[in-house]
Amino acid sequence: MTINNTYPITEDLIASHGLAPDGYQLILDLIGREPTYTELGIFSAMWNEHCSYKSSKKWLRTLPTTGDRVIHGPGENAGVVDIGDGECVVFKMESHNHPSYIEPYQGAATGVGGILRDVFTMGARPVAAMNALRFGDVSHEKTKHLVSGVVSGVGGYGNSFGVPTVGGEVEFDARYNGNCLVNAFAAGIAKTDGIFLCKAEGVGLPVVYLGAKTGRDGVGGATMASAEFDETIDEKRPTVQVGDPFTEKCLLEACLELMQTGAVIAIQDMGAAGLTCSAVEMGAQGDLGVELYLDDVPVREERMTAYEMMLSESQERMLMVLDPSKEEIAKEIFVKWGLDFAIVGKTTDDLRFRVFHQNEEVANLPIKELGDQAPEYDRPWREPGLYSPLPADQVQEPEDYGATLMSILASPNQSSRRWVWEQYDTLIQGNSLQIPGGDAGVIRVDGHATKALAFSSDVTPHYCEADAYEGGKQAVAECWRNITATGALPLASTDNLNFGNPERPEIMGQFVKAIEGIGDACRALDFPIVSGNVSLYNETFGEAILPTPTIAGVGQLDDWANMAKIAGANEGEVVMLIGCDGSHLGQTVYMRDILGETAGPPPEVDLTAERYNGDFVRSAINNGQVSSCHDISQGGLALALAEMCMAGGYGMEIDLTDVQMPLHGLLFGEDQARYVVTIEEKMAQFIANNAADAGIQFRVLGKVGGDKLVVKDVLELDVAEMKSAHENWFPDYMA
Amino acid sequence: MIKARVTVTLKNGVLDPQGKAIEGALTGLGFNGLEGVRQGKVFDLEINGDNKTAAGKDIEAMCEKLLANTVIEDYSIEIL
Amino acid sequence: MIKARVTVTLKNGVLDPQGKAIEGALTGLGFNGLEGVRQGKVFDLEINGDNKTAAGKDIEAMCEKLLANTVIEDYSIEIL
Amino acid sequence: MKTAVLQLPGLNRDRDMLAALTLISGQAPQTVWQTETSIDDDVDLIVIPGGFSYGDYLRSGAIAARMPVIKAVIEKAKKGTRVIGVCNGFQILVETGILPGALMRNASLKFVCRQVKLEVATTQSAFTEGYSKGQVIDCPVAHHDGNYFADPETLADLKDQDRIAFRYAEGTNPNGSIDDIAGILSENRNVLGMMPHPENLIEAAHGGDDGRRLFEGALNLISA
Ligand SMILES: Nc1ncnc2c1ncn2[C@@H]1O[C@H](COP(=O)(O)OP(=O)(O)O)[C@@H](O)[C@H]1O
Ligand SMILES: [Mg+2]
Repeated sequence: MTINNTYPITEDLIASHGLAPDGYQLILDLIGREPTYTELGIFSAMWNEHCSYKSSKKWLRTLPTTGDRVIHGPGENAGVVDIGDGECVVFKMESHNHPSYIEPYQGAATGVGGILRDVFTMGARPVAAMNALRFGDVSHEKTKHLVSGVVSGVGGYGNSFGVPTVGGEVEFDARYNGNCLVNAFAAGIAKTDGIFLCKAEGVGLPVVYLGAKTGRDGVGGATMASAEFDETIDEKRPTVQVGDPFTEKCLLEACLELMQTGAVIAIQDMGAAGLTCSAVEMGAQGDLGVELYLDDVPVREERMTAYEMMLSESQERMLMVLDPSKEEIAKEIFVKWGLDFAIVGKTTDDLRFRVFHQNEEVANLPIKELGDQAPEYDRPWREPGLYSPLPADQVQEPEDYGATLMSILASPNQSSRRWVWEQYDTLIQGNSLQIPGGDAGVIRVDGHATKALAFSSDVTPHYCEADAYEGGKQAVAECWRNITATGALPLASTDNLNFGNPERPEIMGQFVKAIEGIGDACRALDFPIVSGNVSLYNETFGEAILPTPTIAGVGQLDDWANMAKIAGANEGEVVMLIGCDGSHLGQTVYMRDILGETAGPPPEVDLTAERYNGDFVRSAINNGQVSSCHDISQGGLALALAEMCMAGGYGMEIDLTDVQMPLHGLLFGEDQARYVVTIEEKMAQFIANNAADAGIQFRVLGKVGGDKLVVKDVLELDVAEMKSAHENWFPDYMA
Repeated sequence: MIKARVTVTLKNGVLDPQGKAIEGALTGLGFNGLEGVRQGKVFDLEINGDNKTAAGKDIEAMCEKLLANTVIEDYSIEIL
Repeated sequence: MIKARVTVTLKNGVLDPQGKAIEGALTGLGFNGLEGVRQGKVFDLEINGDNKTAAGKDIEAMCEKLLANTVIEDYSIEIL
Repeated sequence: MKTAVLQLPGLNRDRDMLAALTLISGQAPQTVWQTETSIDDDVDLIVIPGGFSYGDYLRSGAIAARMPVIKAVIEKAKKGTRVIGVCNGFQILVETGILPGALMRNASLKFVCRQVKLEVATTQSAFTEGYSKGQVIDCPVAHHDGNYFADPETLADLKDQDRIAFRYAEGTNPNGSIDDIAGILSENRNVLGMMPHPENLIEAAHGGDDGRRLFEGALNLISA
């Protein structure tokens, strides 16, 4: 692919750049002439779905993005949230779905690399990572290959870079057969007065290229991310990018060192559509023009054209506007870390984006329009149909509750993910207080005696499929709940909205309703969205993935000495349910995996109860009154109790004999806003009184003890047997 | 018994961080004049039987299915 | 410009976990008759100049000093 | 005692190690960058931390082992200065030859991060004297290439000379190491190389402090 700048612009070429006729007309209107080949590439990169959010912008604007703690919301590389003492947490989540399907190891690795770069570009040192993964059915021929490649890619990059992976999700469903999801999250900590933005300031200042050299990797990658898969997939292969975590680690250290010197005026990582996107964003946000001289760009391949350089997605690169008086200092730091450092352009006052290559001006475009005049669509959407209510007594009961619970906890989706997270370094940096396997990952804040941060990532796609609005709410609520279950106060969240083709009204309808649900839940729970990512066109041969709006959140613990874990109960303690008795079986694991049906609506999230119950549990944890805590999510009360027993290595004696409700609803219902806590006996009455006074629903379930999980007259399972079934599914499957 | 060697190398243009680091290290050790280092893999296979044509076909299938990641790698087969 | 290929293989008797795993995987894929798989590395070098003898000596030194871990590995050099 | 922690590009558990040594010794160690050619005379303990020096490209620790600063470390080690190499540090020391054998890819071929149990195989070294022989301690591992290999003669030497410092306790060998070896000593017993990460288990927040005695021993903080 070495096409020069005079290559004729044909209709096919325009279409192959993902530009619809109306989009192309807008270009003609803007510049008053036919674009050059390079310019066409630049427009396609800036205006594709991935970079311009043209289908989603209208709806994203409705999300709550502000709050007392929010310093920077969406629009920057990552969201920035105050954690006190002059420090802030910087975080974001991003998808690398299509690249991971094509080349699972490198796709996942570069996904992790990209999100880490987003975080440290802002001046933050990454302290935690998560990965939310979705794969096809376990029996599908590609699934194992994808799982193994993606997991080793996530680990390969994150472990070498040196950030602990503290959480994530892994789920299997046939709807991801042709389109896996890899959503990577990273968080870093920065000084509140040491945050760097991408907005350039000052005319005539040097634009500096930092990091690795440019190759032809991923040319057209962002365009690919916005296209449906079809048989031409093989032809799209050469765009694979290879990650180099070693260079990224050096880039991190060099950037943080450089930022200390006061040399950096603006900085932007080169992610999707590399040089183009980063240069345009810096100029457009700062109301400045930018000139680039491509002959000065460090390249690692011969005869690269302007088009290729502008669209390359080579990894581990940054663009920066530099204080010219500090040029030598800056250069020294980069040389010390073995990285390329080159002045490749300057800022101007003409609001043009001008690119020069081999004595030729290959592009001259209006920078503001390029940055934010992408066509915006109000795509037609159709409200999805809803299921009518399904009371538990209309759902078939299991014959053997014990066997049913056993089969759930050893199932592909509910079994332990240890096989995955033991391939990730969960301990590096020495601050991990809770590693994966509990409700949320928790890390200490370096240099602070008592402060810690909690992280969780959640969504239940089957709920979203059945009712996108409730599903959107539920994703937020579950994330908030998982953070709360450690005793942390949820601060803010980030989203990664994975959907099918937005040009189909029913898909667009899912998108619209999910955002509405997310927005309502974030408002009710004071959990603003401060950054995010949209991944559309996740379809193969016209079949869309399940709607998957992943929500990841961050919470703060002021004193981790009072933190709850899923394990930690002592013999004789009281087991208590906070929240209502279970009865909702629609769209549950029981319904889907045991009965093999997808009936009924998903559980409704009562946001008021969610908030009250959560605040109650959190304050009990913070007051040191709770010895262990676990939220109830998929699999219901039965699975939550089993998970607590397996994590702690003890049994429980539960008695539900006086509850006059269908037993399968009680045990497997996935009603929301619920937790299980264990409490010292002498404290139990006090907590019960408090709950009653506060109008919180609760139930004393039984006691901790023995080596079996016993539900009186219903089931009796040996904890060691449960644990081995739970732990073995994944390694056995992958063997 | 048939012995064969499969050599798997990165496609042109695919970034090779390992090769780059090795090149840097060799230069650091005082070896001048290096213009490039690319790292690849070899697999030495021993296969029962003596039908070289059949073995060659099998090995090609092994490369396509497992030994090479044909998205980013090329392979070559040598029956010894 | 001189092009050379260095091949580094594990010494006999040194356990090769990767080779063993690949053998297992290939057998799992239905390839029968495999008697052994050993994995090694190749390095493709490009060196300025045209003195092949000098280059050969240099490359040998590179192998001894860096490219091979002679505790567990053997190497061979091929000037192309 | 004065301590120094090496900093090579790609090492990433240096911060963990600096924090651990600072906590245990009460003073921050000196840091030594890759380009230094000598190490101060008064340094009594040098630590090479874990990570992925130079990306661990080629072989783990291979490129780092050829850096000038490592020559300086080896010189000091030969003169009796204590040296600890943890994880990548162990791989680097093995690549220099001061510790024998090689560290190969884990038998599972996968990176592994988990808590394992270590059996203290000898107390005849500053690093292990704070434990009792045969004592089983907790310690996390986090590595991709920790599968220790040595030829039969080398292995026999290690055993005869009581130079095996730690073994993975029964059933917890995470990588296929020969003879369950997790850590070994140099001939003069002042160099320790080990795959597990004692620096990640030294305080309540880590969920235990079994790793602490190792550093206390190395720092002469154990009163007889
Ligand atoms: N890909 C992954 N990486 C790291 N941790 C994971 C991953 N997948 C799952 N986990 C961890 O496994 C545990 C169980 O996951 P999940 O069932 O999704 O939790 P929950 O229902 O509480 O949200 C959590 O601690 C989660 O962080
Ligand atoms: Mg949970």
